[in-house]
This record gives sequence, structure tokens and C-alpha cells, in this order.
Amino acid sequence: MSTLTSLARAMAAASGTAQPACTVRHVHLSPRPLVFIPLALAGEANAPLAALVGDDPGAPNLLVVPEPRDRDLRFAFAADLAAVVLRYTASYCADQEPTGGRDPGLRYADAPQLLVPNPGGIAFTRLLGRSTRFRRAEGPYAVAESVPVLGRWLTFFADRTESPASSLMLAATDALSAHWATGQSPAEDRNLAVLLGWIDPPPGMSGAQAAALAEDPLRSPPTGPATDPTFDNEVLDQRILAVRTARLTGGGRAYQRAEAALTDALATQLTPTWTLMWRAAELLRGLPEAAHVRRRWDADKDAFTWHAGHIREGGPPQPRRDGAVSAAGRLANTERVQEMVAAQRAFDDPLVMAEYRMTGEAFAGRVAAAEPDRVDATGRRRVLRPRVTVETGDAVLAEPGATLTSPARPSQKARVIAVTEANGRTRVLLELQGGMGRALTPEPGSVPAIGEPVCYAAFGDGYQPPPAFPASEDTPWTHGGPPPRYVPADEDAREDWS
Amino acid sequence: MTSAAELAEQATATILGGLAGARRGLVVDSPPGAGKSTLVVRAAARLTDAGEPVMVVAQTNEQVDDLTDRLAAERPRLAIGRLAGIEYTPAQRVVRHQHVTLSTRLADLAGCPVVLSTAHKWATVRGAPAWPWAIVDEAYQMRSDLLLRVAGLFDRALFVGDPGQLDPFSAVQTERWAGLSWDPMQSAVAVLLRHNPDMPVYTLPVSWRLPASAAPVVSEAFYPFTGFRSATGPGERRVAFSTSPFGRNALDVTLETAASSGWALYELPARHTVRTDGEAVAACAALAARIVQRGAVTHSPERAVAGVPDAGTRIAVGTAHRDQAQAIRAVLRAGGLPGVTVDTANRLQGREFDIVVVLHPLSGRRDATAFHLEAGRLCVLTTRHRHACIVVARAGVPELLDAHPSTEPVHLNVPVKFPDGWAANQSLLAHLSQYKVRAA
Amino acid sequence: MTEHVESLERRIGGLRTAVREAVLAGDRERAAALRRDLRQAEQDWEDALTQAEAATPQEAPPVQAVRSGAAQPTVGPAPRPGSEAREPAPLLPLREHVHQALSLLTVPAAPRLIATVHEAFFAGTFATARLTSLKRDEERSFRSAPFARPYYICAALTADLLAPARGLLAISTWPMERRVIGSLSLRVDFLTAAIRVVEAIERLPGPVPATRRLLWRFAASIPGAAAAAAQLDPFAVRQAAAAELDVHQATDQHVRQAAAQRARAQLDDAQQLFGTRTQLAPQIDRRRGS
Amino acid sequence: MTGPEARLARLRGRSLPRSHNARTIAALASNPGCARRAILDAAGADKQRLAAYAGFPAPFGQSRFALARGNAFEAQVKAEGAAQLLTLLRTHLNLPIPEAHYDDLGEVGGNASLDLRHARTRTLLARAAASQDEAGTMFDHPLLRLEVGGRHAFLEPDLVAFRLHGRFHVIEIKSFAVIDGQADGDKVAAAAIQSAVYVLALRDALAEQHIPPEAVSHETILVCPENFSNRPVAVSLDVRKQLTVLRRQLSRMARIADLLDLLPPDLTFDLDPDRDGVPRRRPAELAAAIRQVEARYAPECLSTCEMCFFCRDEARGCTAALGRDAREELGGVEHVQTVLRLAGRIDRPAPGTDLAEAAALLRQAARLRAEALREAV
Repeated sequence: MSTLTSLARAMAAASGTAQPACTVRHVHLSPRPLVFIPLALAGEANAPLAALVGDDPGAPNLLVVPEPRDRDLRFAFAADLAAVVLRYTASYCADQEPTGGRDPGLRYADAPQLLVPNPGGIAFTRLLGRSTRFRRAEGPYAVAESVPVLGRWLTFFADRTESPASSLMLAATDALSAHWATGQSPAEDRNLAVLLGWIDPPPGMSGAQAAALAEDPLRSPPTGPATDPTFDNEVLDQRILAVRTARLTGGGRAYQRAEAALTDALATQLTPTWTLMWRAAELLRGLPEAAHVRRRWDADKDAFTWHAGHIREGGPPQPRRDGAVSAAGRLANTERVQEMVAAQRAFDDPLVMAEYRMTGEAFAGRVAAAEPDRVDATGRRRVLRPRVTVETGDAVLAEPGATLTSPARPSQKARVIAVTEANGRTRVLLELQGGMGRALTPEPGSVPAIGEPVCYAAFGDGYQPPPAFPASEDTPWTHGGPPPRYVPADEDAREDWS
Repeated sequence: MTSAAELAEQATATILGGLAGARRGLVVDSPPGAGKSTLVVRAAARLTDAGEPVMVVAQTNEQVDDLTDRLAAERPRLAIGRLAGIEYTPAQRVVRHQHVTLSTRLADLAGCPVVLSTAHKWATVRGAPAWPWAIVDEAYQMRSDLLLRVAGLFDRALFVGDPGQLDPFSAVQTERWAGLSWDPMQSAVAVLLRHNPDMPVYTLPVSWRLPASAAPVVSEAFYPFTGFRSATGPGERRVAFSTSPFGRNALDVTLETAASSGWALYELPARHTVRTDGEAVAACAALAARIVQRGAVTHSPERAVAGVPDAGTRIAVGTAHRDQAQAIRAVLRAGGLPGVTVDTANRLQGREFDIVVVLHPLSGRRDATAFHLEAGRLCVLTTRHRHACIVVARAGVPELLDAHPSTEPVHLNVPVKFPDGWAANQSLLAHLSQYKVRAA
Repeated sequence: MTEHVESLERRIGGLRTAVREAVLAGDRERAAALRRDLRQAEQDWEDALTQAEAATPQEAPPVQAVRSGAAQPTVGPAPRPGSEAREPAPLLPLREHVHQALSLLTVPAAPRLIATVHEAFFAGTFATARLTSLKRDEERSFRSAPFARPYYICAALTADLLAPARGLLAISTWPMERRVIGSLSLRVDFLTAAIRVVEAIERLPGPVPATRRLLWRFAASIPGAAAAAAQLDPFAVRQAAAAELDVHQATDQHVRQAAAQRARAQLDDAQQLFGTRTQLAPQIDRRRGS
Repeated sequence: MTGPEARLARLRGRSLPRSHNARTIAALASNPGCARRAILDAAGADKQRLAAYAGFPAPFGQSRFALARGNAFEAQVKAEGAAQLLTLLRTHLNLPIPEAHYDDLGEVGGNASLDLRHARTRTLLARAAASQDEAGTMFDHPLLRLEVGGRHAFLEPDLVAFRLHGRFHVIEIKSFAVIDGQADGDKVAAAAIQSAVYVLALRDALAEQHIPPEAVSHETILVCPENFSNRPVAVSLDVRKQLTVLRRQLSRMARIADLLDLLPPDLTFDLDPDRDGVPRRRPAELAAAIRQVEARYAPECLSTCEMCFFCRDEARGCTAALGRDAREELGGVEHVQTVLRLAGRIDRPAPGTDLAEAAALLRQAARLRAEALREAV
């Protein structure tokens, strides 16, 4: 959030329609995402109730747990889900492409993408992954072979959502509200139906009106994983009870009838969201893709390729919690990536950059003066150090000595020599280095010309190397010493799920 | 009753004595200005005297240079190594010592029984034999994950730090690690003690910096469990003004109050403002300027000559946000007072001044946030001064605190952090309210 | 027929929405009224369908199912699939089943435990809800014709006030000492019950999964009885239970005997079986906290 | 009745008073700045009913499954003299084996009267605190009392445990899961502050018997299902922070009187029920009455307060409705329209006046936004 997005909210509130918060799309959107809409039984840690899942808008798979408190049926559900998810991920394990970078290798040419309605969907996925990935296909409480594999994939997707750079799994509400500002609070934006009401109201209706209507759980059922309490109390309860009783009294046609009734009821809660999800994808696709998105998606492809290999080679499942070293490594990495993504977003999107101009971390203006051929002879050898003076109306935080970067010339560093203010405008004298070719005269266009509109930011989108951490087996005494190696225990596989 | 000096000396003796028998090392909590650096230097000296090589870890080049300078002065014959990064520009106070070797590579410092550097630089050292001892300074500002990167370099360590100051911070979501004993977001000391609960923790009992007027207040608000006292007694630290005011405007009354009591609360009329509140900015600058104009002279028993804040170099203004600091700096520059230090709490950590003007983090706000409530922030701002602290705030801060919803999520197995910012703010405000001066 | 069913289904759908609207609007009265209509409609629908399916007699009419379910939602674990659950054979009345279970346990017990024990050892489940009414029937029968029956399913009494202890059933032929409950008695009885269950298991010809599950329920709450469900050894459970029993028994006995004497001295026959109730001036209704 | 009491009664009207409970007391900390909520709670008004009648029913209901799960779990850990709980306490508080007493305070001699239960609770707890021999270990559903704004509220912790030579521990049984050592932070926060309420009440009860507050531990025990199972697990909660906040907020309940003075003397939320209890008051009129008491709406209310939709509707057009951050970032300007007028240079406040700084901020934001959007196309 920033003053600019808040202003956009204010404008949306006044006008009754959502306002753009970005000018380009900052997330990757797969041409064939896997939409996953889970419903959970209220009051339970992670009791799947039903799910609508599939990569074809025209052909959703409806999975139902007719008896949500029944362990065996839950695993049956997990197996059904595995069938869909694993078929989908497998479909990306065919064509390969060479990886860029220092150590060239092969990676899968594209990666899967999971779309859930909201952050709750991500949390549910993480828990479902947690509750299935330690299971085993043999021994006590054996489950279908696909179940633990599903668990590891779901965990993988959920974990990736913690990386600001990843698009492997997206929550529709997050993706949408990152690109549009509504006239309501971020808390309310977490309701997909309402959010879409703002962004994409039906003809003849303002966004505000559409949103208000969408708040009625009868008109647009909650997008999960939580269900509407009145649905639980007035519909679901009887339907589940009917199924249970029919089962006790020997199944047969009564059971089929009861189960069908339950399935219908759950379908009424899920199908509206299915439509919303594909509409959301469509809207996002409508935005032009930001320049850096492709590069970030490549990293996602690498991650996907690595994990697929890890599973294929029989590597262990993800641990319950991070060890000391992996926790520190993950934090450092996330911080690095977050900084990088923030910079990339600003460089790709003037509206995002405007937020930094607001705070003075960046400024834009026109080149008022330039010495493109200036050569610095003070050092051992003469070097090309052109100077430009940028005049701007923006606030400027940068102080002499600071190094700035321009989205137009990311490979070029600009050192602040002087900052002077005159009648409300600021003049910044910059000395340029790099990105001008080898000679003592700059390549054409490599130095901003007088009158050229330019923007300079206190941050660059350059790559910082990850910090080095000790190997996990060298965890020092300050952090509890080396952790025990993971050995799959029967206890893991046996863990109740009731 | 024993004198402050004796108390402090006893404590230091115990700590230095404790070094010998320490299995893994020990932790020393140091309230503001309690002689943390002195202890570090003496410990380093003591260990090297005993023939034990020592690596000294501090958090910033600034801190490393200070320690290097002081150690060099304390041990003129000791070969001292200053390990630095490539981008480091050597400080005069370091290079002037001939027995200090400066290098970017540890190999070049092989001959030095003691090597000082920043944690980040140490973290890049690989394959060196383990040091028998490390001294880690500002350990509460050091993050657990940074300690993880350097801890492999030493067998035992003396961790010194101020538990009351700002906690390590991260811009990313960290719930994932909540409750883990090695949560990378903890401070180095926190993670250390959770894995070595038997490690002895000492406290330095005397603040040399804070005056008698501040020690009890600060101690109660920010160090509820380990109290401390001031080295100087009531009235021993004085502020006098070489000129007397013409009228009695609010600024001068505030100065007088601060001079006589060590505290003052300059209260602007209640108003919700934008983050950089022009009036508050002006007030902070005006107060700082006025201190200089009035030729404030500070007397303290331990200093032979009275410190004269020439052009305000002994004066600082502290804020919560960078843009606030910048605005105040601009006004002071325009007013011909570039000497006055203006900075945020984060940057003022570990620094010391005679008189400090504080723009209260909650001044003019509608809602308090975790950031603005953080005990450490207020603690840093109100513990930089040797003589007096003037807090500038809009009226209504107590109401703001009372209206503050306390609904932060609670994570299991996470030790509760004390003091709680909300409570600390309440208690400090209660004290300040006695020294309130309403802006004219 | 079918169009009748379909119109019913439309009506049901409409009513469901109406009910939820009423609930959402906070209109409790209207919601209740609509629910009544809904239940009626649902029953008509079921009836219609069962008529249509009259050809399949082996199937118990689900009408009951839905109605009873609608009357009171079940709380607690659902019957597991495959556990060949069936109502107890009609030849034995409910009180007999309870008597069987209690006699096995030899201590006052709560309906849920009674039901589980019975299911484990005598195959056959019954809704615990039915047990609460059972005690009332027994009291009525006793008061109309005292001691007409060989035994009554009666209450356990609180040691201090000799009032019926919440949710405990006992057998009238037990000595009063066994039927009064001091502050340690529930623990003592729990351990005793554990031992009885072990003995019962040892009497069984072969292993019965249900009984092991029951035993684990006990073992898990007795120090040193068993590390995990996997290595559950009846003998060890008995040892552990006995060991802890030794710690409590004397203290508990002491309290119980004293209470029992008071009961015999102060209470009439009916009260001795079903307890007394502390009478009070009617309280003005205050909603409970928490 | 006179003074605030009478005043509150008049506000409540003829409906039954809803006395405070742990949840409403805990709520004191969730939006302490809101006079409307403070008054309605103090008056014991049925917020759910009022909001619904005024046309803004609360958005949240309780699912039957959640309730069932909650009750089932509590029943399970308390079955057979709280056998499962006892096992947990033995390891968690290293409770000695002989300490296995269980006293059911849910009713007294088959009578569930609150006063009777409260009296008995006090006697038993006092006896336990005083005597050195086994005088109770687990007290099931003791009934405590806490003074809130001059009125007594009855409070019913799930269970209070007492350890010989030790202290009382408040035990809260919740049915949300603890998975790999962590649980939903908001649910835990709610549980923690509720436990803190019980700690206060318990300390009060014992204080009457001159037993020092330390007798009640500030470490309360949370009992939850572990991972995905029904197996209970116990975790300690240090509720010192929550206690500080609660004490402060309770001490501020006195200000209710001052708040009342600000209200028109004839103000009431009575629904004017007829003989069969059917309300006759015009909803619009009730709404007007409620609006007389100032609210402090924030989107956070949407998950915590029954009045939220009412207040949100009232706050429409205010920056507060966009969230605390948004309002802050919009320079704290009260109304959306003002924001836009300032941003669009329609209003130009003179320098030094209240809105001048906000205006500058918003103008710059508007300028940058416009520029960026122009640049994009």
C-alpha cells in the first residue's frame, strides 16, 4: 500500500469502479492453469469436504467427501485429487529447453500453475500437503501410492507462494488486488466475488453495486475453503446425515440418492466460484505482461524442474519445519528476491515507479544540461565520465555520493555529484559510468540527451549473490548443532487424520 | 552503599573473571551507556594477554573502527588486525596507529592475535582455523541468521549488547519460522540462549551516560527485570545557558524545564497530521536552534572542562522516519546549524549526545502501529543524552494509546518479549507529563 | 408421480433459500417457521420416492433416518464404515444392554463409555441419547412399584450433597460405597474399569479389534500402560492401572464409606437410588458467561 | 437504581440484559476506542438483534459443525474424570500421581443456579489454596465473577487446575488444531486474552479470601487437538501482556459514565415490543438512536463486532472505510470527497491550515499518478 494506491482506492470509492493500480501485469499467467477450489468442513483442522478442480473451463472435476469425518474417505478424496493434479504436472514434464545462466543445463520448457481463489486456498493446500506427504503406500494405514506424491507437490506449490518472484501458485484475490484498486478495504478485497464485482461489474451496474450484491452468500457462495454457516446448518448437515444413515442402514439406492443430493448441494456452492476463477484469469491475461515477468517465470521453471527430479530420484519429502540452516537460507533468499522484484516492478511500470517518486527514492524529470564527452583524467588512466544535470519537480532524497540507476539504462550507474534547489524545482548533477561502450566517446544514445525525459532510482534491478551459509550438518552450537538426518518413521505414516 | 564506580568495577571484574571458566562463553546485557565498548576492549586485552587469539565482531564499520581505535590505545604494543571489505574507506582514527594492520584478506593478518571486523565481513571468511574466542558486540542488533554464518569461526564467545534497543527487522513474512528455537528473525542472543540455556548472563549495573534524572525512568520503562543506576547523582549533571531569554516564550520554558529536570515534553495542540508534521518539524528544529542560541553549557563532574555544544555538535534530534529527519535537517541547514545531528532511531543507536530532542513516534498519529509502538525505538530515542531529553509531541498521545487495539496474532512457543511497547510508552508518558510545556 | 417429486424438489429448494435468508436477516422466528415447512416438504419428498421404490424391501426406509437426524444433529464421531453397526437385537431391552456393560465395568460410567463397551464386547450400538431417558424411566418405574424389578439402572451420587452425579449411570444392586462419587472416585473407577476391561479381553477366545481400541482409550491415559497403540499389552495395562490404583484407593475408600453411611442414614429408598436435588428459590434467568 | 446503571438500563430497554462474558470482555481490547461498542456492551444490549433489526445483520454465523467439533473435543478430553487432560497435566505441570482429584462445578446438587455454583467455586478454590493435603486438582467449569464497569459478569473457564504446593492454572480447551507446534495466530490470540480474563477473575475471587495474586499463574494452558488427530496436546501461554492490557481497559470502564453524559437523556435502543414480544419500533428510528453514539469503525470490525455492517454503512464515503493504512496514507483526511477535491486542486487550503499538508501530499500523488498513466498509454 502507498499513497498512490490509496488515492486510487479513494477514486474507486467515489466513482464506484475499480481503478488500475498497475499499468502492466506483474505475474505470469499460464495459458492452461489448474484451477483448484477446495471446500473444508468447518471446525476441523483440514477436513476436505469437496473440491472443484481442472485445467479446462468447460470440464471441472467435482470431488466430494460424502462423509467428511471418515479417514478412509478423505484419503480416497486425496487419491482422486492426486489423479487430476499429477496428470496435470506430468503434462509439463515433456519438452525441455536449455537454461540460461552460468551453468547451462536443461529445464522443462514450461511449468504448471495452480490458481486458487484466495489466501485461504493456499493455506488449505499447504495443510493438505502436510497431511498427505508423509503417508506410505505400504505398511500400516497404507494409502494409494499417488497420495504422498500429491502431498509433496502441494507442499511445493504452497512453499513457492512465499517467494515474491514466483507465479507457480497464485491466489486470484491477491493477483487481482495487486493490479486493481477497489473502493473498499484490503480485508474486503479477499472476497473474490466482491472483488470481481468491483473490477468487472455486469453491464448496467456500477462496481460498487455489483460488489454489494456479491456480499450475499446466497447469491454468491463463499469462495472457500470456509463454507457459509447457514449452508452448513440448513443444508449440509441434513445431507451428510442422510448419507451416514443410508450407509448404516445398508446403503443401496437410498445411499446413492443421499450422496447425489449431497453432491448437488456442494456443486451449488462451488460452480459460481469456478466461473469467477476463469473470469479472473481472463482479466489478468488482458493486461500487457511486464518486461521482467518472463525472467522470473524461467526461475519458476527451474524450481519445477528441480523438484520433479527430486521426486523422481526418490528424495525425501519436505520436512515438517525448516532446520536452522534452511530457515536462514530461505529468509535471506526471500529478502533478496523481494528487493529484486520490487525494483523490477518499478522499472517495468511507471505507476509503480511513481510510488518511489512519491517517497523521494526515485525522481523523474528532463535533462537540462549534459557533457556527454566528459573525460576524467585525474586517475591513472583517462576514463569516460559524462555528466548530466536532471531537473525535476519531484522530491529528491538522494544525497551526493549516492549511486542511482535509470530504467532506460539499467546497466549504467549514475553517481550524484550535487543536488541544488531553485524555486521549487530540484537540479541533480549526475556522473555516468558504464553502458557506453569501450571508447572514450559514448556510443550514440548511451548518454541521455538534453531535453530527454529521464527517471533515476536509488535502487537497481541488478543481481546480488546469495549469502553463504554453513552446510546443515555443520550447524554451529549456537543454533543447536547439527540436526538429526530425516528418516521416514512409521509414526509419520500413521498420524491420525480424524 | 557502594559507589557507582565500585559497582561497575565489581561487575566488570566478575565478567572478566568469568571468561576463564566459561564453557561456551557468556552474555552481558548492557543498558545504554553502561561502558559496553570499554568492556569489549578490556575483555579483548585480557584474553590476548592470556595468549588467547580473539576475533572481534561488531555490526557496522563505524563500531569496528571505534573499538579498534580504543583497543589500539589500550594496548600500544599489541599487533591488531582490522579486517575490512573492499568498499571500506579507512578511518583516520584507525590508520594513525602503527600497530594496526589493515587488510581485506584474513591471511594478511595471520600475525595478529586480535582481529576486528564487521559480522558481514567475517561471514565471508572460509576455511580459517577456529578462533578460541570471539567477542560479539551489539549482539542484540545482530540477527540470528547472521550469527549462524559466523558462529562456525569460534569455539567460545562473549556476547555484549543492549537488550532494550531496536530488534532485528525484516521486510518479509516470517511467520513460517515462528516458535522455532532457531527462528532466523530472533536476535543473536535470543537464539544463543534458547540453545544454551545454561549460559551465564551478566548485567552492567551502571549507566555512565544517562543522568540521575533519566536512569530510574528508563530502567523502569525499558529494563523492568534488570534495573540499573546512573553513575552521577542527582544534580551533578547540569545544563546552564550563557544568555538569558528576553521574554518567556514556550521554547525557553521548555529549555529551562529540561535544564532543571533532565526532561521536558513540548506539547503541540492536538491534531492528526501527515507523517511529516510541519509544525512538529519546525518545533524540533527551533528547540535545537534555541539550545545553541542560548549558548547551553553542560557541566558534569567526570569532565574537567564544561562541554560547550559548539554549533550544536553535542546536540541531536531523533525521529522515527527518514523523511521526518530529512525535513528537520533541511530546516536546520537553512538556519545555519549543520552541526546538529538529525537522524532516525535506527541510525542513532549506539551514539551519545549532551542534549537530545525527540520527535515522539506517535505524535499526530491516528493509529499506532507495531512500528511506532516498538519499545526499542522509543528506548533508543530517549537514552542518547547525557544531560537532558526534550520530547516533542502533539497532545492526545495517551488517548491514542488507550484506543489502540491489541489484537496482534500470538504464536506458540515464542518467548514473550519485554518490555511491551504499549506498556513502555504508557509508563514513559506518565513520567513526561510532569514536565509538560504547552507550545504557545 | 415424478412431476409431483419435481415440484416438491423445487419447493424444497425455495424453502431452503428462504430459511437461510431469514437466518441471515437475524429473524429467528421466521426461520423456525420456514424450517418446519421445509422438514414437512422433505418428508413428503422422501415418502414420494419410497413409494416409487416400494419394490426394494430390504432397505430400511430412510424416512426415519432423515427425520431423527433433523430432530437432533448428532455430535461426536461418526460410525466407521465397515464396523458392522446394527441396532441391538430387539429381544433384549436397552436396560439389559446397559446392565451387561455396567456389570462388566463394575463401576458407575457415562453413557458414551457404556455404549463403547457394549459395542466392543456385545456387538451392537445404541444412541447415547437414549440412555439419558432410560434413567428417568427407571426412576418412574421404581417409584410406581418399588423393588418390583431385580435391578434398576440408577444414579451415582455425589459424595458431598448426595445428589445425582452428572451423566453417570449405576446399578441399584451395587453397594452404596460403589455408587457415591468423591473427588478421587472418577479416577479410581477409571482405573478399575481399565482392569475389568483387561480381564474381559483375556476371557475372549481371540483378539477383537474393537476391544483393543477400547483398551487403548484407557491405556493412553494411564502412566506406564503403553507407549503407543502398536505395542499395547493387556497385562502391562493391568499392572499400570493397579499401580496407580494403590496410590488413590485408601483415600477414596475413606471418603466413599463416610458418604455411603450418610446416604443410608439420611435418604429414603428412592433417594438412595436416584439422589436428592438441592432446592433453591427460582433464579432469575441469567445467561452464562464464556 | 440510579446513576449509570439506571441510564444503561434505559438504553437497553425491555430486552433481557446480555451480561459480559469472557469474549465480550476480551473484545474491550479489540477496539477500545469505539464508544458505540463500549456503551452497547455496558448496557448489555443484544448487538446481533439490534444490528439485524436496523437492517444490517452481522455477516458471521456459527457453523453447526464447528460447534459440534468444539463440544465433542471438550467432552472427549474431560471424559472419565478428565482422564486425557490429567495425563497432559501430569507431563506438562509434572503433576504428582496422587493429584488426580476432579470436582465438577458445572452444577451443584443437580442445580445449575449461577449463584450457587459461584459460591461453591469460591469455597472449593479457597480450600484448595489454603490446605496442604489433597484438596482438589481439577475444577471443571468453575463459575467466577468479575466486576466490569460496576456490574458483575459471570465467567466460566473450561477448567482450572491446581497443583499441590503450586499455583492455579487456567486451562482453555479449544478445538482448533496445533500443527507441528503452531496454530492460527488470531485464534491463539483470542484464546490468550480470554484466558487472561479468567486469570483476572480467579485472582479477584482469591483476593476476597486474602490469597495473593501470585497464587494464579500467568502461564495459562491451552489444550488443542494435535496435528490432524483428536489427540489433545497442551501448550503454555504467557498472558502477562494480555493482563496489562485488560487491567488498563477495565480501569477505563469508569469512563462509561462520562460517555453516557454526552448522550441525550431520552436515548434508548428499546424495540418497543408488543404483548407477544413483536417489536414495533421503526427500524429507521432505532438506527437513528444507535447513530447517536459515536462509533470508531475500521475494517477489522468486520470479523469481530456484530454492529460492523451498520457502522460500515455509516462510514461509507469516509477514508476510514478503506482501512487504517489507506486513511493514514491519504494524509488522515476524513472524507473521500475531500481527498479528491484536494487532490484535484478544487479545494486549496491556505498554507498552515489543517489540511494544507495533506493537500500538498495528495496533489503530488494525483500529479504522479496522472503522469504515470499518461506515460503508460
